[in-house]
Amino acid sequence: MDLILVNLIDGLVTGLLLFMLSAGLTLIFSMMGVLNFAHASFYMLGAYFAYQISLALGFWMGLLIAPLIVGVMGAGVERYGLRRVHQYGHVPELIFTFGLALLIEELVQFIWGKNQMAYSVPDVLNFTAFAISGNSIPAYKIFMIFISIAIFIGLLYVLTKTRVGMIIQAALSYPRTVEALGHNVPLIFMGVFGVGTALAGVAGVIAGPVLGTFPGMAFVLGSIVFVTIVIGGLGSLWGALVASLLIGWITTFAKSYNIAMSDILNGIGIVTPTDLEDNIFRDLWTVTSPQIADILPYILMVLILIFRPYGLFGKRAA
Amino acid sequence: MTPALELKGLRKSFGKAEIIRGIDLSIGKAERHAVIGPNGAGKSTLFNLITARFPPTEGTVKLHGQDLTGMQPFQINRLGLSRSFQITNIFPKMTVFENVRCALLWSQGYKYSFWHMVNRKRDLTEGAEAILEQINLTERRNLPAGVLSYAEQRALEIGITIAGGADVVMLDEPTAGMSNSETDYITDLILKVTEGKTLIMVEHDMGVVFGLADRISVLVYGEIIATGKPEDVRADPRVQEAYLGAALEAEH
Amino acid sequence: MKKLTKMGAVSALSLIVGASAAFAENIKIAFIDPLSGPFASTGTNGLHQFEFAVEYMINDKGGVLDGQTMEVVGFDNKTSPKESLIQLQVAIDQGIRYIVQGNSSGVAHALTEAIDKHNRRNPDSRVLFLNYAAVDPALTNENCNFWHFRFDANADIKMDALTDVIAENQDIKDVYIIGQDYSFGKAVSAAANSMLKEKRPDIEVVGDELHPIGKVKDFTPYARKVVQSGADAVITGNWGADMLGLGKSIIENGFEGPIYTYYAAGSGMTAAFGESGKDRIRLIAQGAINPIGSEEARDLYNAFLKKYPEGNIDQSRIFNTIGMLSKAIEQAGTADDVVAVASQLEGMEYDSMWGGTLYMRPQDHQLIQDMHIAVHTNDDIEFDYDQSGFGVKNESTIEMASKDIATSCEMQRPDPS
Amino acid sequence: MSQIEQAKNEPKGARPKEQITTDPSDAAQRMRAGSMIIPVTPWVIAAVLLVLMPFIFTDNSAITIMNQMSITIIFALAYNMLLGQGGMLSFGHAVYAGVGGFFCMHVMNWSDFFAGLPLPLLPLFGGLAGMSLALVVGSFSTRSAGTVFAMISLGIGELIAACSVIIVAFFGGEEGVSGNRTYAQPFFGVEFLQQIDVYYLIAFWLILSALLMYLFSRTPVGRMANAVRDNPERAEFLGYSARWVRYYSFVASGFFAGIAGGLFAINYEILTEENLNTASSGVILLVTFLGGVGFFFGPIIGAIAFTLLQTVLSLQTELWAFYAGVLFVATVMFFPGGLAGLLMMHVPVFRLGKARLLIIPYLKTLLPAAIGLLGLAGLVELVFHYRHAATGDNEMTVFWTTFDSHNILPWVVLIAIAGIGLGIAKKTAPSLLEAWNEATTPDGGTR
Repeated sequence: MDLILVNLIDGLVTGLLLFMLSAGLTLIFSMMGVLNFAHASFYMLGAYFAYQISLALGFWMGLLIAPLIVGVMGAGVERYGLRRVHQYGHVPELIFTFGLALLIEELVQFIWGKNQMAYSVPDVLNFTAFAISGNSIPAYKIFMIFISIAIFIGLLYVLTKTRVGMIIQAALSYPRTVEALGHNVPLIFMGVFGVGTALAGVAGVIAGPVLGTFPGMAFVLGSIVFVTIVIGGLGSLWGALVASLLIGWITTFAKSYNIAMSDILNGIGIVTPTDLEDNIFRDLWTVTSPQIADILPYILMVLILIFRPYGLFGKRAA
Repeated sequence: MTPALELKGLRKSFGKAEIIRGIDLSIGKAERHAVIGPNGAGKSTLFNLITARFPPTEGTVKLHGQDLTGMQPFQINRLGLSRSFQITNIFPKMTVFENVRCALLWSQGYKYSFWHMVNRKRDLTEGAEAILEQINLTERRNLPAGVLSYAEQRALEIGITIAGGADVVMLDEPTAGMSNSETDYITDLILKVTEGKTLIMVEHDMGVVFGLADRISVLVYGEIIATGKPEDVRADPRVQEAYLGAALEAEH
Repeated sequence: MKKLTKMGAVSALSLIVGASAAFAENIKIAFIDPLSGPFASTGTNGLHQFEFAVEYMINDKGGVLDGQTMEVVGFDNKTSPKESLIQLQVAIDQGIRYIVQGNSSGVAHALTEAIDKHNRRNPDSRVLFLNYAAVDPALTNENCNFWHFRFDANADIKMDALTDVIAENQDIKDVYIIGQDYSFGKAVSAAANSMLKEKRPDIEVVGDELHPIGKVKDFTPYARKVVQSGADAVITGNWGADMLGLGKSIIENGFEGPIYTYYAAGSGMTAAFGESGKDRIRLIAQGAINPIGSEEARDLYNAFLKKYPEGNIDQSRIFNTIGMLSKAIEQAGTADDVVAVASQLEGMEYDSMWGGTLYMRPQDHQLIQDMHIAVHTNDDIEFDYDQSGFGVKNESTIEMASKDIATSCEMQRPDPS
Repeated sequence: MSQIEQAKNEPKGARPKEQITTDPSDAAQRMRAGSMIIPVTPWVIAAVLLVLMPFIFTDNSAITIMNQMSITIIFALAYNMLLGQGGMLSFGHAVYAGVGGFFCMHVMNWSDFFAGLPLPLLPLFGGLAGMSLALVVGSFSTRSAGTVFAMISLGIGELIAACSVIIVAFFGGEEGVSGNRTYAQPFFGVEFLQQIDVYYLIAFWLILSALLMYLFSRTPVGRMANAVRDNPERAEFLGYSARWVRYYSFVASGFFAGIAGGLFAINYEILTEENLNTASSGVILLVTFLGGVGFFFGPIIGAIAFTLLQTVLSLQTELWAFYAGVLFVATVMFFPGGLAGLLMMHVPVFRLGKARLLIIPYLKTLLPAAIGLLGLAGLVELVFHYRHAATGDNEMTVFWTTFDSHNILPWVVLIAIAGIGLGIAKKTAPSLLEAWNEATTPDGGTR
């Protein structure tokens, strides 16, 4: 029972982290139609910038400044890169972000080298907040939860209560109309892209110390962010939240409990073959849930796309 | 004799708004039928219902007596119903010739063949050239369709629509946005290429309507308020009131 | 136009490939390991150690065979078996007869098989494969061949040594085994299970699991299970980011016992563990760094640090590889006849500057050497890693570990010609 | 009528500019829609070239690289059947090649059967395996194009790649599956011991598959693939189910990808997880786009360029991936038609017989630009070396010149080269543009 609670907390941390990435991505996608493959790269840049700043000014200044730099870079990418490619259509746009992701990874290696960075949790937060039957919950995780929730509330406020938010919301559903109403849509695009990448930057800043700051960190996270927004429904902020938490919990629980395929198959009445070693399906029989935990989201996504192409909360087909 | 196209109790709602409110209509073989009505009456929606671009909320569409419910657009097309679109809908990146040839492929029986070479098939080449001749685009055959003038694109659209040899042809505002001379040109073209076919068209230009149609239906707010010969419809007081009067005045 | 491009591209190709093939009077060693991509840091560090070993141990001391120098040529295989095979071909074409590789047993399998085929198909340009780090036992068992020599201890030998140490520690009652889901992770798990059962039947394996390799973002759930299981010790064969993530997570979430690892040092990992891993992380490795094996090794390490102040010698076997190769070449009197050199390597005994004597077992080409269990600490560290003040300190040594471990290798030797 | 008259008077060849430069799907009009013959000359030239190549480059490593190129070409052409011809963006196409290759490896290891099979037939099994997988996956993934298709392909790609370490029986885990091609039945006495034998086998399959893929694009279903790509709705109202048209393209593409996988199996005699993973799928997307999706031969150029970058440039610099990334992003931004698009821009110029006009301006602008870019690359190398090389290891070699990276001179020289080169290029660019406009305008038009 206690373990379930612990897993719920762990899954929440993972899910909220994912949400900070997917929120920006889903906004960008639904406004501009761009599946930004470089989104996780901005997450990585956030971590590296924060590391560099934390060397000089400490962790908190990193948390403050790094996302801003990332956001400005994101806006720059939109203004000088994407906008140019936009005229050629969506596929070149997507391929542009794909190339950008490669380039950013190379750039990071060029500047910081290929090793892990010693970017670590600030001392103030480096203690155990509380323990549930021997499982300690680090204070830093609680801090991550608070930051993510604060960002979610802030985002929700901006989107629903402010004028800018109204325009963005309208542009989500009716991009052409908004333009016709005389709003500077390119500027909104640039802003949304900047804010979206800045959010990814925040995620990088706070995830860097626990998940590691290394050149492969974007690749590890890369496609799972897409999976999240597709499952949640493209363009839906709530969908992104629900899907993020869902993925966070599914993967956490799948890793925490050793459910073997043979148990499931036996459960539905299929008997384990006696000569398992020679059986051609032996690998299937011995699969356990932790082995496949991280590919479960992909299975979920494919199923959702087949049976509900607009995702859990989406209004438009993907 | 079974009518070429028969609509029974056709309804369509988008959310709460009912756009088509129960239409019964029967169009005979080789008849030229025009659907007219004010803007927002649901003319294009009606077209889209017939060709299964949208599924109807209620009611049936029958083509030569065959119920089309649940069919996909391509299946309906194979039964011999072909349509054009209000907004030009061609393959802009292909050549004019290829546009027409693509339209010929299914009806010539090539289906999903991957063992025939299209440019080695005399029937395809000659068929496409004959159509190009009919729509006066032979000169432009090797240009990408997207660079044609608007009138040429409309002509090409009609060419694509009739190329497959469908016996029921539906044209959605074929002369929309054209100058007078272009309108005349397209009208002649329609007359020429729909010879002996059932034609159903939505049109705003009353000159075109009265020049082409054997019968006219007047659609107002999702209902047909009158159907009949042009002169009968013109005389119908309800039509006069709802629509025609104003339109006819504007003509002069 | 197509033709022109093709011509241009290919003439460029021949120019570049050909340019480097022109001169070949010194003895060249092809280093085929990742120099770009996610595992580049390990590869680059290895290349530096090889280059330094050749300069310091051979060329600065007058070379081998009447003054021939040695040269290490780096080939980037991007950790890809396919690229490795292409680079192997390029290396062979450049007249290189000695291939060294270590990262990823998958690549090693591809290389050893390709080299075996190449040597049989092209007796005129045979090459030797000096494997300095790929530890899959199969390479010196069922997949062994005459051209492959392993200078690292294989996974079973390491586990043998590791379980010897665990067996002596009566505080350990419950052990948790966790590893990456692939051949090496599985081999570690299988060896740990069988050897613990044999040496300490009372030890219970309270957890034994595999996780996807290189895909796990957050190790917390795994760490929870380790803590929950009440294990006294953890054994893992993880490497790279998976090692760091797992180790940090296990410690962070409240595990107090020792973590026995294969690859938890160097390449930024020691610095990243820092204080948190102190006295917790243990490493099974050959070659003693703290305290260092000999004065000679101390001089070498200091010279290395002078050249690469940010570098680590975390693979001292690289120096053994070069030392043994040059000795074999001297004894064979030729560097061109690789069969002669290989015959000298077989059964060679060599005194390593890192301590102990090395013995290249002729029946499977597995090097038998002392194994050390070292602990991650900052006390009594003369040579730290990653300039972090932390390093690995020897706790126990198993001499000539697994000298008699069984092998299924049936060595096919080429006919003497 | 007036517009039509007017249009008729327009000179030929004066197509809007973006048609030439930026339209990636320009293929249709290049294909010479109306002509009754399939041009034979390029195929003959290509075949002759392929036969002669090994006599020019006799090195085994050159042959290995050419083998790799040929395999990539087939794979990229197969990929372009989806992306270029059918408008379907796949992020997981490597699995079809991979599964084809793995299947071939198993055939190779099935010694009784393999001993009776001539090796040149083996790729066919790969093709069938790739096709079978495509038959299954395509049945649900081709329902729509666009994002849904792309995301399903990504998901399936990840799933199968993940399976490769789980389902060891078929994929052999992380060490993969290996075999020996020489156990096949000798083919007219050839046992395929040497790379050169394999080269001709691959070259044969290259010509055959490229030809078949080209011919596929000329068939009714191939033409309709273009139509569905451009306007799926219109295609449906012409009697074609967009889904089925996509499905056919998808399955055909899976077949040829499987052939590429089979050739990979023959060439390398090993298949591993890397043949399936998303990185390989990403690479083939890059290759195809770099070459140009709008032209049948685009992927061929892309495959050649990328293989050279990957295997030859990476021998010269560890920053090769950085340069590849820059090249790629620059291509997407400035030449979305890819390298092929860049070449084909010149067709109208040649047709007008004005290519001469461009030679001098090209020399004046592109030469300094190239020198400037090389200077820039040298600077990048210098910075990298300065930052990452070991202390004391100050010597470095750029462009066959060795110098001290901590000395000021090389910095000055390289900055000067880059600055002057790019400066001249910038200065002469307007005159190049002028010449270009002149060369693309037919004589009648200006006077």
